[in-house]
Amino acid sequence: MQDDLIAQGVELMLVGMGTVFAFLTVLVGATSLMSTLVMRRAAVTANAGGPSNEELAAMSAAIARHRRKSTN
Amino acid sequence: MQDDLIAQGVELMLVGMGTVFAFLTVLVGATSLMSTLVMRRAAVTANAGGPSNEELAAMSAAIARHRRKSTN
Amino acid sequence: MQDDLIAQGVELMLVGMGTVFAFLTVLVGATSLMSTLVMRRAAVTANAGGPSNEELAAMSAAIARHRRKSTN
Amino acid sequence: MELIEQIWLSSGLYQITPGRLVMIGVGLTLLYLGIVKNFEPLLLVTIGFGGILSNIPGVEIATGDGLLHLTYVVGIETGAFPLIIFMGVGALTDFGPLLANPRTLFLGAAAQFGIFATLLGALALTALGWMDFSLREAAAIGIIGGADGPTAIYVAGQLAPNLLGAIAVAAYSYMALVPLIQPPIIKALTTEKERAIGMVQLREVSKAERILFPLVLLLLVAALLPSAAPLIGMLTFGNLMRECGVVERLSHTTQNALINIVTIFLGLAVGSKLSAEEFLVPSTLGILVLGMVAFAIGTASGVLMGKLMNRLSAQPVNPIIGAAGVSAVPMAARVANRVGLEANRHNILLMHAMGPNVAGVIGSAVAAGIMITFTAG
Amino acid sequence: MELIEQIWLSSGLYQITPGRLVMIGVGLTLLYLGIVKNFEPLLLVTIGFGGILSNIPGVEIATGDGLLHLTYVVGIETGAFPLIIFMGVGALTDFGPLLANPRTLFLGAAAQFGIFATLLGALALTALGWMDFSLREAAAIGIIGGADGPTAIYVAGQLAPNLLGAIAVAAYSYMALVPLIQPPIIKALTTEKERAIGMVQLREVSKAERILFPLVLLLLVAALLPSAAPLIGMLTFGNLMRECGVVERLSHTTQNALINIVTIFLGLAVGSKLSAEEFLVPSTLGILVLGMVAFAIGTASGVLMGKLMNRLSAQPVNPIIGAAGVSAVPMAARVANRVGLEANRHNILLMHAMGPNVAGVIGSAVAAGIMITFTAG
Amino acid sequence: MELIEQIWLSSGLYQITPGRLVMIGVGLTLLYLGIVKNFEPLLLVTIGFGGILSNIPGVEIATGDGLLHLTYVVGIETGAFPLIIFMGVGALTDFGPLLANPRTLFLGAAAQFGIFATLLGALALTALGWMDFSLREAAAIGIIGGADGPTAIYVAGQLAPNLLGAIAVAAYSYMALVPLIQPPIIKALTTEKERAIGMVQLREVSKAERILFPLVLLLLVAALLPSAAPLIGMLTFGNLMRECGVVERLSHTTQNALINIVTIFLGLAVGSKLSAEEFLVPSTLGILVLGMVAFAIGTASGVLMGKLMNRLSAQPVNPIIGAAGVSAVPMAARVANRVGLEANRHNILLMHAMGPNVAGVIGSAVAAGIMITFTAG
Ligand code: NA
Ligand code: NA
Ligand code: NA
Repeated sequence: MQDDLIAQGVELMLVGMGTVFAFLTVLVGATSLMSTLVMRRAAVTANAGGPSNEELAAMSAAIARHRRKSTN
Repeated sequence: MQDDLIAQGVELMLVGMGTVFAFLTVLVGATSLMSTLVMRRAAVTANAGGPSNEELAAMSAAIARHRRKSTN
Repeated sequence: MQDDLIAQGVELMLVGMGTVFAFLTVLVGATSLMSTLVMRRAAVTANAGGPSNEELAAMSAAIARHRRKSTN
Repeated sequence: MELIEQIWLSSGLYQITPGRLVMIGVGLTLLYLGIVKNFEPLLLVTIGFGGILSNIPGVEIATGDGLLHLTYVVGIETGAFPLIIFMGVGALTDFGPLLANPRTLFLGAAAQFGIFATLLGALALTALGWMDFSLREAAAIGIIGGADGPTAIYVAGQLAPNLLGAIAVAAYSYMALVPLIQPPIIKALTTEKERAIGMVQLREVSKAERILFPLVLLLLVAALLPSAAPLIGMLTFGNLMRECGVVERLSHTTQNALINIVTIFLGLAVGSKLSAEEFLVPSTLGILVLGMVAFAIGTASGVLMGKLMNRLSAQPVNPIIGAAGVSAVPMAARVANRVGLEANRHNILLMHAMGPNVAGVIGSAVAAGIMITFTAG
Repeated sequence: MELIEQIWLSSGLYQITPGRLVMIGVGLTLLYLGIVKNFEPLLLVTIGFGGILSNIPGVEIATGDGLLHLTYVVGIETGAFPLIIFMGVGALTDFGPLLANPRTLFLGAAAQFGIFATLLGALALTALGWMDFSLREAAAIGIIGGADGPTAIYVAGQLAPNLLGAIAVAAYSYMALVPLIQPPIIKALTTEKERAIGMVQLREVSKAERILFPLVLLLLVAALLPSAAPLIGMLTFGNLMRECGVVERLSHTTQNALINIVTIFLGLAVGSKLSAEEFLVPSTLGILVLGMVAFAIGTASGVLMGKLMNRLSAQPVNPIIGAAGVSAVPMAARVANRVGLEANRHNILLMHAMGPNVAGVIGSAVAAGIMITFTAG
Repeated sequence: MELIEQIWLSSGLYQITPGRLVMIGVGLTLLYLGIVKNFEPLLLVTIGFGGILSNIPGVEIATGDGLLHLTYVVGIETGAFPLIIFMGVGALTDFGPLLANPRTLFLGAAAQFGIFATLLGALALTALGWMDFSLREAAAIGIIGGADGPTAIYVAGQLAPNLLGAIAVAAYSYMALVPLIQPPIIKALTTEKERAIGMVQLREVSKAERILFPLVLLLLVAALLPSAAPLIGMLTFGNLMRECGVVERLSHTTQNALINIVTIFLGLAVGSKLSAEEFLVPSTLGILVLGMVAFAIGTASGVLMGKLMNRLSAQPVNPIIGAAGVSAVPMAARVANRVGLEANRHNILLMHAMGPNVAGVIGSAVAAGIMITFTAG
């Protein structure tokens, strides 16, 4: 029974670390992809001239931050 | 039964809007009356010289507001 | 029964006030002792030169207070 | 190895349903509207995120012992959160413009017609067999026309908890869309000349009037319509703390830490009602349509009341400010101001529109009380 | 139409009772005292408003599922609110003056005589058949003499919840009336010459002493009087957060957002005990009378203790500061300072009076522990 | 007189047990470490004080209707407090460095090896018959290696409430001891030359990336590991509020009033598990030992992963920053920076270490999800 417990532990360790790495690998990929898309988009819109979503977001952020100073 | 439901709705609409108007009409009256009394009182006490309740309130308000700046 | 109630009250009053005084007397003693020890220790460490615990505490306090201004 | 299978079986990819996928999309859309379009961000961001969390498969978040479900039970079923928010609204509201010109309360009254018309509409859809709303549900849907989030959530929690998610989403979405919904309606119902009407400067309002008003309002509600007392009571309590000037530290906390904390959890708790099972039902579509109708009718009746008041009263009344009677504070007042400037670039209606705007808050709370009196019994 | 009748039947005008009318008047009076007279506004405004809400007929606010009743159950029956407030009091209290002159603790002890004398008084009224107070109720009433709101509410919640409303109102009202109650008593018991006594400058108190004191106090309570540990424990925890200097962000929040939020809901919850049914009973009258007596006796015994200490100790003690031993922080200390200035316009007693003042807080918490030990068992 | 006997019988001196005395000493030690040594003061001060209160004999504080026990039931058993703290952590965390160099996530992954090694260790001790930990208990103990307080408390509350006190104390104590534990391990596993490696300046991260990252993370967790969704969900919600820029008032309150209030009560509630009965058991010793091992292994595997990445990747990677992968934000990153400066006084690693540091928070939350999936089922 106790060996069984150890066995369980070993299996859990292997699968667990495997899952952690698998998940974070996928996260690295997804994050890099997201960043690439954002930067490409930013470049495009920059040429296009019109303010990009991220610029809009940045602006509203600035505004909101300014507001907060007064409200909070 | 469904016509009955509609009938209920119509009745509820009429009585409801009636009540809303009735209530807010009373509120308009009460508010105006309150304002009139306050302004008359203010005038009186102003002549009487002594600080009126509302002035007292205003003062304590100012004080409190000043305090808050330090405490909060 | 009612006299009994009064008797209870009188006893509770005497024991109660006695306990309050007893407790606060012990507190006076303990507080004075604590202060004496602290001040003696402070004197010692002051001569010894090295920063005493209370100085450390005071410093970290000062630092923390400074920090707070920025964080809160 | 069966552990790996266990991971797969417990994964979202394995357990996801089309409905949950759609609702996660809805949640992301609310986040987009809040963050990028800056529509009612305080609520759309929290509700949207809560909506996403509620549709993650295979984990208890919006159900059972999940945090969002507990928050819902503690804060919404009890009515505590909307009432506390209403206290905060009271602490943030300046009734000065209303006190300077109490007749604007009539505009706040007229705009509530949207509520009752929508109630009737909901019953009509039921009579037609397209929907199946009970009287209580129809009443809760109608309150969307009140354009007041906490009031809508409070009433829905009392009369139709099953519809709360859709009603809250509709209420906040349309409040966010006020700048798009109202101008065409205003312009359709008024002439260029009417919209250019200038209004006389509002008088100064004394400290004493500001302190006494919440008490007058509370006592009238107590005397005439007790079922509105929980909402109006908290609103006036917050406003009294604001105006009395001797409890500034309480007023400051109510306007900041307290209302912010409750807003976060209110949003998440409302989001917990956006689970696919509860939200993706025909009635939601009906609610969204009816809510839009409610806003339109409320705006229209406010404007028409403005035209009437302009006829009857000695002093000129610009009918545009009637549209602010739906509340949606302060958005509707800003919209009225902007439409006014288009017609007459020297005409600042903002403070004049704030009167009906806050009157609308009182009006819909009163209407809520009436609904509860008539249907909860 | 029977809907209109339904409105009338559910209206306050129809359902109002004389008792509720009286209590709404009481609530308005508390608001007047708080707002216009500026008496303990943080509590009188919240309690007063809660009292009005609790007496609105025909709606559940202070009963059933009403917000105020839920708040009472969650915050007062559990003892959580008074304990959290006490933590905030600890975070706001500077024990420096007490540490500089620990003997002032005796003044804080003497002033608690008011508590036990009042307990006896309550029992006497019962023996006379004028009132009918149990031992627990008498103990809870006595604590009014502690002149400490949270302590009174905590003890009442533990020993006599049915009297909590009257006890809380009495405690805060008399704390507010300290400037009127104390000076005549002080002057009656002291000579002009005694009141003019100057006191030696207090010594500097080191950071380490400030940090160690709450721990010394807590450990003594743990060793000698555990039943006072909940109150003293939270008080010392708050004070340690204040003094230790390494958790400033927690201390700051405890002194502001947290204590403010709890104060709002504590006030409303206490107000929920001002319903006519519970408040308009003969015992309330007895409690108000006994509370006044408690304050007077407490003040007197504090002053007499001051005279005694002045006799016995090498350094002069101005007996006025004994009156501050009832706590009622910081009002009583300010009153002592003013009375002192009248006798000697160069005599600043404020810091000397702060010692007994905060000692009074400890004293009444200790007395509360004793009461619970002897009566709750 | 039997009243005096009653006082004696109810006193702490009479009722104290050796165990409680020891635990009061432990509480005082935690206060000393927090206040004088400035180790994790926010938690050690609150937990330490709570621990003292919980061991005062003869009064209900950490049991029955006592405030600390109620707080534990409401805040920890429900998981609410650790989740709210995690939301606050999200609102306080800048994921910029991680976004600038996502590969640092691998360091955060490697450092979690400490968790699983400790799990195995706990089972080994059981197999050896020295301890008796169930699989769930072993999993909860392992999470100490995550070096993340709220995660450890959340998992312990879910899988092994009986061990929560020891686990929380171990987690925060070792996080506090990071400056002592990590440097020797780092130096043992790296050459002077490796520690001197300079790293290329991190790129600017755009607002849009900051806003999208929490959503990407949440959706991945939803798709792959829903059991981690409560923790990651609250973390990403807090971070989205921080970065989206349109709900600053909510973000500000989350970073201050809200997280401070919850920290106070979380600390007291955790302290309530330090009662002698629950804490002074053999398993506590095992937990303390295993926790230390977990930290050491986590640090080592992070550093080794750093060495590997340095080999494999084009750009140089200073292995020191791998040690920050255990999280213990921001202490571990500061330690890495200091060790780096010792080797090369021009080498500022702080921002480079922040990447793995926050990656470690995600990593341990993911590991927590895995533990719950495998053992809670
Ligand atoms: Na409205
Ligand atoms: Na006292
Ligand atoms: Na970690």
